[in-house]
Amino acid sequence: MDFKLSKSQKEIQKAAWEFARGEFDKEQIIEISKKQEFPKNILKKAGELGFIGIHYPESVDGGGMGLFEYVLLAETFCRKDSTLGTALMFSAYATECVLRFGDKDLKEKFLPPVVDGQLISTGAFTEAGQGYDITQIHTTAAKENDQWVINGKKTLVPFGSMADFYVVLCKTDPAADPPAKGMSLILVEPDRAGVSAGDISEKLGGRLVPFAEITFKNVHVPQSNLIGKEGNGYAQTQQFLTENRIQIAGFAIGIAQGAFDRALDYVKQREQFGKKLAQFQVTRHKLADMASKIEAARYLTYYTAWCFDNKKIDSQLASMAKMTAAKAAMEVTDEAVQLLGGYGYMTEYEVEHFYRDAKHAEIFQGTPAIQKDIIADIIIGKLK
Amino acid sequence: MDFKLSKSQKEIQKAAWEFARGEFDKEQIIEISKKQEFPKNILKKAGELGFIGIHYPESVDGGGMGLFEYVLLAETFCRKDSTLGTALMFSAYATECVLRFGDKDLKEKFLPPVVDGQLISTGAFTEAGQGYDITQIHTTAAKENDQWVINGKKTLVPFGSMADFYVVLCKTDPAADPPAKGMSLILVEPDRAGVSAGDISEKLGGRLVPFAEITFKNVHVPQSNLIGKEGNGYAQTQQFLTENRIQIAGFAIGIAQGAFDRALDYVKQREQFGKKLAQFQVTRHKLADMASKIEAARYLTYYTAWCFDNKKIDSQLASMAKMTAAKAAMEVTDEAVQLLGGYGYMTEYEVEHFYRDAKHAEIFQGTPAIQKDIIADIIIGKLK
Amino acid sequence: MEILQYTDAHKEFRQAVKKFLENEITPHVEEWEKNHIVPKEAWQKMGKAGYLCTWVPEKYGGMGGDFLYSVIIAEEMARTNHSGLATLLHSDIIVPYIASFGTEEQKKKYLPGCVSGDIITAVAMTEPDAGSDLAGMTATAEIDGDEIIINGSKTFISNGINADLVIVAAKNPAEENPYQAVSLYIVEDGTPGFKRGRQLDKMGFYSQDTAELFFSNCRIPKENILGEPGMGFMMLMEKLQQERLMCAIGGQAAAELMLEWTIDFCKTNTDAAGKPISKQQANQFAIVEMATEIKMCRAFIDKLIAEHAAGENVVVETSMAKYWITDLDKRIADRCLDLFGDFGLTEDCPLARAMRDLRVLSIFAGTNEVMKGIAAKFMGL
Amino acid sequence: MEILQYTDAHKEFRQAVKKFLENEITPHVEEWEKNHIVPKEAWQKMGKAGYLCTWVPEKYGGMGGDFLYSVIIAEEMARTNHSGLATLLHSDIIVPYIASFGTEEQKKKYLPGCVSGDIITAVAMTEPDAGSDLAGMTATAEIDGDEIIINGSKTFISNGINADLVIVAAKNPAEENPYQAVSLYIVEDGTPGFKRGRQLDKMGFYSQDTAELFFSNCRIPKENILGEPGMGFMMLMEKLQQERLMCAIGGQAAAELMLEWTIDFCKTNTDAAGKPISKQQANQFAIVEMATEIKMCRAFIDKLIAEHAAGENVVVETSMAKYWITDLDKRIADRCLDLFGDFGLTEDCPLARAMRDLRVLSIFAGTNEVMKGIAAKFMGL
Repeated sequence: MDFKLSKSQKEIQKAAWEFARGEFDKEQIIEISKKQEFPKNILKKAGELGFIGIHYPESVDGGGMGLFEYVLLAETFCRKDSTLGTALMFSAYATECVLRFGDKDLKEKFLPPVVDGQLISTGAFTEAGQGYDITQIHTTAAKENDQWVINGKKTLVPFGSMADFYVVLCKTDPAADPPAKGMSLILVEPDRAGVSAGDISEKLGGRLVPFAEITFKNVHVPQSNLIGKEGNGYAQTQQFLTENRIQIAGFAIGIAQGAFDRALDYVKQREQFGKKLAQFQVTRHKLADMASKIEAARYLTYYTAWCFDNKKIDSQLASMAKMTAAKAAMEVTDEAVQLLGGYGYMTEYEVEHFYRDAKHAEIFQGTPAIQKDIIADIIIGKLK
Repeated sequence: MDFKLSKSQKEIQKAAWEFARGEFDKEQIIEISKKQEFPKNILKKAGELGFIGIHYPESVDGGGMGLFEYVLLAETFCRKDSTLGTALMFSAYATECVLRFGDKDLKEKFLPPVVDGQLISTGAFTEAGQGYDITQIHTTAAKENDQWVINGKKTLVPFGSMADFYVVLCKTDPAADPPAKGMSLILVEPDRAGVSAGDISEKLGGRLVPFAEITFKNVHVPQSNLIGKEGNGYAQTQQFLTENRIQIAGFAIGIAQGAFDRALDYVKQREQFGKKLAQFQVTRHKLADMASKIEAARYLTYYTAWCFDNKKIDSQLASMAKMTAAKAAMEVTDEAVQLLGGYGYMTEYEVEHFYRDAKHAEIFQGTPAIQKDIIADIIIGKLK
Repeated sequence: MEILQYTDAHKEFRQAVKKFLENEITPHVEEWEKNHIVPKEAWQKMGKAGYLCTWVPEKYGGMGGDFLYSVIIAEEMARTNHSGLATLLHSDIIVPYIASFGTEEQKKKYLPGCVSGDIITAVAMTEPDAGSDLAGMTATAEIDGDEIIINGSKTFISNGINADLVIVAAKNPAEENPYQAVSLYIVEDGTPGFKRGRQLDKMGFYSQDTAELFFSNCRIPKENILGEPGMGFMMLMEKLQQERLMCAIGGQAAAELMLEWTIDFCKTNTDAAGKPISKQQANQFAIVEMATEIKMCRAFIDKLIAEHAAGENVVVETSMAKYWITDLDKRIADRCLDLFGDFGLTEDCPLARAMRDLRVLSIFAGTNEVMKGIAAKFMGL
Repeated sequence: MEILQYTDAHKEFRQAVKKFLENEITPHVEEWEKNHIVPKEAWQKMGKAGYLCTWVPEKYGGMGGDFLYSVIIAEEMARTNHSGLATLLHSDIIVPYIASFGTEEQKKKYLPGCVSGDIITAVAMTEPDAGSDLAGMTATAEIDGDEIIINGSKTFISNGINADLVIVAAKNPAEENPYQAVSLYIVEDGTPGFKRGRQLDKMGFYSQDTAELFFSNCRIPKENILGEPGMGFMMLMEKLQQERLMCAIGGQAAAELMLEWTIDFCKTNTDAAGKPISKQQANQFAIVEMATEIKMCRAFIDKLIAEHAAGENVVVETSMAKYWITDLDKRIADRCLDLFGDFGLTEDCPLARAMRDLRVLSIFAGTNEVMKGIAAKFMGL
């Protein structure tokens, strides 16, 4: 094993940190988060500098690197700011489906503008009341001449009403048994007739990635909008979820690290009872615990991303990394809020939104219980 | 980063596993553990096959590899059996002081027989009532002609009465200020006049590494038994502790993995209430949690060992790895006992001694509180 | 077996409070949360209904109720899932200063208004550079003839915007011993030199008007000193006990409410196979584990309420209850949110607000670390 | 305020028990632990002192004491830090089967010996392939004229070696419904076909004689059936309640004892600078945190004891108490050991034994997972 970051990896980290330092403005982030207003201008700059789609091939304007580098970036951005970092790195949400499974035409059309930060993409997988069993969806896509006709309703769609295209999980063969074999991914543009988006409530965390409910009513799209093979939608979605969980693990590490940084700064400055907070043994032990949790989550996440890049696409590991990193983030951000005391609760001291964003990372794409179901399936395998 | 094990690393793992499968006998281990009777014959075989001193240079019969490979070995042995694994990998305890700091003569004389599994070594650092502040020791070594005359008493010395030599931390300049600058490490053979060892009570865990109290009463050793430089004893001991904590992290991962293996086997076989235990959601979630904790601790430990081998001797990381891995081991072995129910409490089902050995790993070389003190010192640094 | 002996009168009172809150308060909560303030009329409504400062003797306009009436209101208010109408703070934490330490004149002047809701109170202790450490206080109060001049700034003041009367802790600069320098002063709304700063944006407690207060040569008459000069610390220490206990009582009720919502959600929502998610073993265990800790806390806090009401010395137990229950609230909010799944990501889920709101309980009224320090001290460690 | 109302008689009784144990029991514990057995004489000594089965009515030789006497003995026994003299199991778990379900003849025959310590009892439920799942039981009891023939093997039987009387659960092979097939039988020591297997080596409980029992065409007279035929399950379910409660009571006392030792150690041991380690903030917090949970549990268990003694339905609360307190024991043992530092690595540290011994509490009397399942069921989840 060799834990040394390559020269280009170090450069990516450094460039990302400098970008975030230059572009991420605390006051502005607080302001736009309140309004759930995504900063398209910053996304464009990030796209221009190559931070979006770093794990996409150069042929579609991507960085030609892997998920490992995506994780380094996500970690760095979220460390600087959890909410904006999450939003920027989510801006190409689900475009991985086009990248990994789409045909040449789809890739050429949709990937470059996403990678350049001009378009926001999203995935519409979830339906109300379906829990995490996505075989239970009701959205259908029927073939009609050379078109797909889509009907159904998706909920909790990230960026919902502002996304420039949706990757929609549909039933294309409602009679398939098991149902998982009758599902496909279809790309839908929001300006197609019959698409409507309704914003849903504010979010607990991740407030720059607002949710919407998307309704498809006799929406016609050309057959060429099918992503990958017909009937492969379930497997493709599962693989995307695996990839996305590793990405979220990267967010979580950054969120934890950012909250840790702020707490450390604070306790080194703040005096109480005639001593610096950092001189109290209990404060010291908290910091030690926080730092240890971050390091353990970090190397598990790096390992998991490395495996993905090396063709070991392992949903067990992805769930472990996501669960472990999000848990670390929750514990570290909670302790950061506590260490800052009353200030920790105040918006302007930032750690409060790191805390909420950590919870967002922990629930989004599956609560710990869901991750454990996935992990256990693979650990236990088939019983005799 | 590259997480792939090299070919030789894989071979080491495989050879160690095969050795353990062939030589570690469950019944025998339970029997000798009760009597705290170290199996010298197995140690000899391990030495002959190159498992002892794998991180020592080939010039002294070592394996010419690093601490990373030591950790792989420790993990493998402890996975097969926590008590024997711990004991074998501890058999060269503190010989690292001779390796890292000793002169050519000392190395040539003492290292080869240890590496070959013919001698058991140990370190005598701890004194009663000194806590973890080893600057507070009372054992002295005074120069007299060309000899050191040692007086004092050490406690909780691993392998105490059966060790073939001791690395003893002494005050060689009692007037030094700070006291840390007046300490030295001296090698003492047990057959010197004035050395006496008294076994102390049975242990909670690690029962094949019995403790003793060692008394030095006007013990004369030649000046050449000084290890490293006079006055450097404190710093040398600290570096050794760092190295040893990484080793213990390796034990802990193996202990956790071994208990996990047994629990997984058990729940896949055992039926209760008409179902396999492995089919109960709560069992499944427990396994998922256990596995995740092991993986996170494992990659942090690997990273820490890799840093050590790459000249980044970082006591903060070592404490993090030791604390994290031992905690994982405690949690995993505790859950393994629980999953085995009544059998988990019975000696013959093994996991009970994994549990006690996990606690041994957690306390030995510093409880979590001690590790946190160390970590915090470095994280916080000097306050303005 | 019940540890607390609620009478029929208590029980009827609880039912009346419950009904009042459901009809008069809960329907407005969403709006107050959005507006980041509760209108003063809501306070008056509470007062008119007889639900403010129930313990105030009849001669000052109260109902002279025992401590259990305060407990009932605190518990029922917690069920409104909002923090803005901070009656607990007003009724059981701040107004008691006036009743315990005020002169007869002060009591006559202020208590009836406190009961009716015409006077909303705040207490100003914390300063930007001194959180839980009261000795670090820097606000000053100097005597100038018949007047006292207050200077300094305070922060994190709950009811800061709405307050008609503020009890301010400040130091006499002439007194060297910081513990003997602090006195408490009553400052009324509108006093020249007393200004409210901005309302602070927070993680939660949206409807609660937490603000900074500034005193700049703020002159008050000498008779506005509250209690003995120099006894500020002692008074604060004495009253902090009940503050912490009330905080634990509210926290306990909140935990019970969150679990109630969650059990209800799990029983009425089904998984893809159509089975209520409360049938999943992992969810069942989570609920049982939470219910167990809540029940244990309930036994502990009920015993503590009885002891507090009987005037027993419960410093250690109060510190323990405050820290343990407010930590429990965090754990319950977190685990319950997970049971809600994706719905927990949105503010439509009541647990989202609960999580944000309750997070401050382990910080205010003395952080939980301060609680542990106090317990350790009084346990003789 | 005390939740449990101990009378002066109870208090004197506790003092007498305490003194007796200090003088007559504790001095032998090390030897028993080493020998992995308690001599039968020790049981007789306890009986002679009047400390076995205190609740047995006077007409059968007992003192007819209320449940609090049982609680007192359970708590004081826990303080001896050993498990071999398993009086709690005998007095409050097994012998009650005879008293509740036995015929007058059985009571007359056995109870006096149970009180005097001449009859040591065991209960044999668990089988190698059926742990907490009683329906999986395979031991059989067939009627053969005036006799019953028992076949099967039992494991994890506490008092297995010392027992003079074993209550055996076995199934009537003629009955298909597993829940109606189980009856309880009294098997005396020396009955042909009843053999004890080896004593099992365990993580802890060294002085306790846990053994396998084998029944091979073991014939007992028909009158040795205990209670109604086919009611074995019901009887076990009924008595398991008190078993679990006693387990929680013992666990609570153990937690209190461990913390007592630890506080004492921390106050009397100094760090390198000569300061008691109880002055270190992290240690103080650890102690306060443990003390808090112990006090909370104490309030909960005392309330539960009162309710159990009053015959209330406390299935849910008992399951909760059993799991939470025995888990607490693990946490306390673990954290306390850390406070002892290196000394905790050796068996000279009393916490080492406590850790090994207490680990079984979350497993026996129904694993803690089974407890949560029961609570979930009776909570209607």
